Amino acid sequence: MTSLAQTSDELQDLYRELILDHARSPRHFGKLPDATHTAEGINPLCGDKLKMYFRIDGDDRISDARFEGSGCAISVASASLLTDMVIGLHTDEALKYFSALVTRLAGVQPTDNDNAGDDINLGKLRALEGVREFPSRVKCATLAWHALNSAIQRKSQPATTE
Amino acid sequence: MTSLAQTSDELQDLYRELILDHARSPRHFGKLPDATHTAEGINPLCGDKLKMYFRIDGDDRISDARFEGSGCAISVASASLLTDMVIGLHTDEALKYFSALVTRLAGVQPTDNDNAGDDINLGKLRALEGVREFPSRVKCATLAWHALNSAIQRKSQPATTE
Amino acid sequence: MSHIRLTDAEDNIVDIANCRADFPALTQNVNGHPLVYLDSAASSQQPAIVIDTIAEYQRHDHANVHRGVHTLSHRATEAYEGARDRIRAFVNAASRREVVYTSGTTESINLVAQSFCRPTLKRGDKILITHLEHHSNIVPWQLVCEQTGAELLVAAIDQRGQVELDTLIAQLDENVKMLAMAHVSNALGTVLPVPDIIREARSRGIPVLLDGAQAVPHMPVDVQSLDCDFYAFSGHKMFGPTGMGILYGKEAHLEKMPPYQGGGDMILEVRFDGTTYNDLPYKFEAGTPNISGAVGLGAAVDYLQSLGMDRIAEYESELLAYLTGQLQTVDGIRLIGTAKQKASVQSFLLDDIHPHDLGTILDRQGVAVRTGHHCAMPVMDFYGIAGTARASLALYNNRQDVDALVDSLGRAKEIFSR
Amino acid sequence: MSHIRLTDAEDNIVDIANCRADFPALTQNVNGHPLVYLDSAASSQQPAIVIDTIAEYQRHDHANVHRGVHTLSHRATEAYEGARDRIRAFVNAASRREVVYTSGTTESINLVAQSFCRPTLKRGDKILITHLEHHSNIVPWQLVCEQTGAELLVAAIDQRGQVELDTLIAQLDENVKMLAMAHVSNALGTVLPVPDIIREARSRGIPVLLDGAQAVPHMPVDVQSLDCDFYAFSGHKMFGPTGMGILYGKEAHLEKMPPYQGGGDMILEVRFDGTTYNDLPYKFEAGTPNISGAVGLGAAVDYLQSLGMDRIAEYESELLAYLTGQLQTVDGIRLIGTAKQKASVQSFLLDDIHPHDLGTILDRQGVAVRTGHHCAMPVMDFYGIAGTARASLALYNNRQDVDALVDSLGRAKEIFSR
Ligand SMILES: Cc1ncc(COP(=O)(O)O)c(C=O)c1O
Ligand SMILES: Cc1ncc(COP(=O)(O)O)c(C=O)c1O
Repeated sequence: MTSLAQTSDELQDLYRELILDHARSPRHFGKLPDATHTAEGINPLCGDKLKMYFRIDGDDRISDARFEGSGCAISVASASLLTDMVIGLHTDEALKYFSALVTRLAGVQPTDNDNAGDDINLGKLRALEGVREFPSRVKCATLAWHALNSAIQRKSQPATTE
Repeated sequence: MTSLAQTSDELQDLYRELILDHARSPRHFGKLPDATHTAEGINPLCGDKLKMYFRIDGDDRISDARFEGSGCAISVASASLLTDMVIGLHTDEALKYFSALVTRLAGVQPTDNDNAGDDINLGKLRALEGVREFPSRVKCATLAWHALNSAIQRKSQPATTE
Repeated sequence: MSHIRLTDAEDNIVDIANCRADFPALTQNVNGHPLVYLDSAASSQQPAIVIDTIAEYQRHDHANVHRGVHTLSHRATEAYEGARDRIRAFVNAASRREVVYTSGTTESINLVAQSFCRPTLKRGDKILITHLEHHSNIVPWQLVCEQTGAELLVAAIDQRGQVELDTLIAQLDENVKMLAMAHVSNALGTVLPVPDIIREARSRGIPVLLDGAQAVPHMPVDVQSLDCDFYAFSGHKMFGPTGMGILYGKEAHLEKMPPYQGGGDMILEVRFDGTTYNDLPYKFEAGTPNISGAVGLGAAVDYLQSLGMDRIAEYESELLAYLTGQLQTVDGIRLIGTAKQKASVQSFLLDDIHPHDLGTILDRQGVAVRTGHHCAMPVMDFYGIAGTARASLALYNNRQDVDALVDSLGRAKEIFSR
Repeated sequence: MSHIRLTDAEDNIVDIANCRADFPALTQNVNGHPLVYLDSAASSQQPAIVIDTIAEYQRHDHANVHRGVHTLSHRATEAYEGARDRIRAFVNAASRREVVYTSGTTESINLVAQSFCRPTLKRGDKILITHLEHHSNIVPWQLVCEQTGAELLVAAIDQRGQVELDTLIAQLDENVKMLAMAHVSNALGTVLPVPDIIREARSRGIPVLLDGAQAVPHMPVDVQSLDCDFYAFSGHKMFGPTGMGILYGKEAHLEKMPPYQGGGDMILEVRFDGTTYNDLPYKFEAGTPNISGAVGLGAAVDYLQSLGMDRIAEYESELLAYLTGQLQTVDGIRLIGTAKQKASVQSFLLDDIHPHDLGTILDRQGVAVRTGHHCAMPVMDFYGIAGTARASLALYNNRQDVDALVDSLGRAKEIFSR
């Protein structure tokens, strides 16, 4: 049985200030007219719907990113953090963040000892770690990232977290 | 808990000699070329399928009856008994046997005191009373009678006991 | 069942509220708090009598139905068909032939779309639904329209979430081959004025299907006095099992309709050169049915009858008024769905907190509400919102549940105002 | 579960036979005699672990799945989707996207007939089935043939109840758009040589559906090594709940097929001017699913895995040999279905006693067999009989059951020889 205090801690850990800040004032919000790659992320669970835009240059470097749509605080904050982080990255690096985040949030323990390294690599994304206590919200935290993955793989179907 | 002896009694009561006799040597078995009324009886439970033929004269009297088909001992014996009994009867009288039999076999107690009267009226049909201990066989015992009813009411669908 | 039957009206509330103890799921703690279950519109909890009846059936009486001569098969058939008789009485169908077991409201509606409408529907024909329907009363009609070239018409709703009666009636022309609408809206709680609408449809010869998924658990339903052509509902929303539903249909319609699925039990005779279908209702029940589901739904119906649907409706209506009143005291709340006639459901938004976040925060305090579009996306589009939080009531809820909800909304405001 | 796992082969029989104690229904007396349940081909009994898992689910974890953020909804979703993962592993599907929940084998086959075949089937096309199919693998094809003008072809069987392989292969021409056949016949027990047939069909580009209702409970099934396109089976024949079935389908097929039913859960987005369907497998799962059914089937699969399907098959094959041998000692017996490869089922006739009468007499002695056409009327027509008595085995049966059956046949002869 969780005490009331614990309950509060977990919620505060989920809705960290960085998350609330990105949810309220999402960065890079809007269309990207000269996007080369786009993808939609739909979470049927709560009706989150994000459209992600990327401009990926010839050398597979992400030179710009934007997003549109609506969603819960977690999915919007995650999308906003994503755009902040991937601009300037090679697509391979971006995809590494994607796998690291999914691995980390789904609660899967890496089998080797790269644990600490993963943590460091996640950087600001660690603000999303609060969702680990909220399994039904993991999908929100990873939605934009699944869409990024789809966009890079150029899948035509909207990405869903199902 | 029923003893072995009881079990045997019940089965012997179901398969009375009169029933086995009619099942082995059904009376009025065959087509009735000048039938005025016919009906099919189908029991999906065991695949019993009876075709009943009646010649009903202008005064609503059943002047002849035959049946064809295949079925279990109970349904064939019941059909055979039926033909034996209804030849010569007014259709109203035949239908009275139908209701009396259904009432009796389904175990419904008449609300008034006509009980004994019903018994007498059933005559040879009392040989079917053994099915009362076998609820799943009541349908077999009444199949031909349902078909009789359909034939008299001139329903076009095959009668089923469902 | 642990509730005690009392007779005078004052004690009604006490009596119904006592039912809570009949529901094992409601006695647990969730996230360290006593569970406050306000999600019955999505799926209701089961009283112990339903859970136990199913388990006992499986322990003693299970076999396949209809075609068996042995004792267990006979017992199973009696239990299965006995449940049908009780369900028939519960909604007052004229005959057991009109009570078709399905896997749920969704299948019931698909069955009507495919077997009643599809064979005759053609370009120029119309199907009329309303703007507040559940997806299960939209998509089957979209599919059959696509298949036949018919057109899907939608009757408008107003800001309170009520169907615009005059507009709807004006849409009822001779090309409308089916009017399909909710009896009670799951997203908004609106009770539709179905008797009035059915009268209008009837006078124009238009058949009416009612989606009763949200009505049957909360009020007396009499399909004969409603005079609808079809009535669809689900076991799992009326304290019975999942995978179990009912299609009521007028016998004259069902007689004429081709079967929906082919298989065992729905036939009298199978020959490779042609097959004779079984009588009603079996013509529509292909394959081994959900026997334990029917047995469980029968037990749920008995349970509801023992309380009385009138008394349940009265109790819930008082509780809904309390819920709505208490929600209105919360600063920053916006109620979605404020029809004059309502049942069991209140959707709302709080400040600019996304419903999904709200749901998580409430859940941490043991309060279970549903958040999102509630399978009614067109309703959300109508209000220009992505979703709502929805508190839905059933006979086992009480004022403490409402109070817990309101308290936990306060906590949500706290967290989001940092 | 009360059985004890032993390791060496000799003890296999002891181990499996011990399972009987896991099945509460089998411990009862019927008509004053210990129940001898030989009707598992119609529907099997459930081990306590299945009954209890369902009851526990309802007591603690039930809510609607997929769209809920609260704890119970999350638990229910995990239980429901977790079961899918275990079922996937059980039949070795390549992906969970290929495992569609249905209400049973019958619905699984109807789904394929309507969603895979109907959209493209036209006059001149053919559907090929065999003469030994269950009605559920005949009528859905008759319906779709009627709807599209295609023709239903039937592959012949021989007197032993085996499909005539050469004839069947000769029927596989380019107009055949689907070959649908049983993996194991429910009326005759024949195990069809499906790997050989599938190879022939595959080389001609003809898709194959296997009706696995009678195979899955009795032998290891690996859909990838079978290389079939679709595989259909039912929960209630494999010690799980009624109202629950599976359609396995190759992802490439399922992707292309339109949805079967419309409703909640099978959509991503609903707009009145068009609807986007959900991903696999959800596209085919409209409406609230049979959640407790899936949870129960998951428990049944775990139970079977704990015993091992290989060992079950071995045990049953020995027992079937004993059954057939013992029946042959009965004077006046006629065995129906004497294929070289058989599983779990033996149909028979005794003297000129109608099977239905036989069934009643056996039942009075506690022996439950099924009598009649077993939903395979064409098989009965083939043998020129109205029906058979059928003893069917499952993992919980043993030699004493067979002995009791043979004894009670003696009693039947007595009664009918008066
Ligand atoms: C071979 C076979 N196919 C199909 C079915 C139909 O299965 P269900 O009735 O569970 O849909 C059965 C069982 O009745 C069967 O034995
Ligand atoms: C109004 C309404 N119609 C239809 C449905 C669909 O019912 P089911 O999912 O049980 O088929 C629901 C519930 O989800 C509902 O609330």
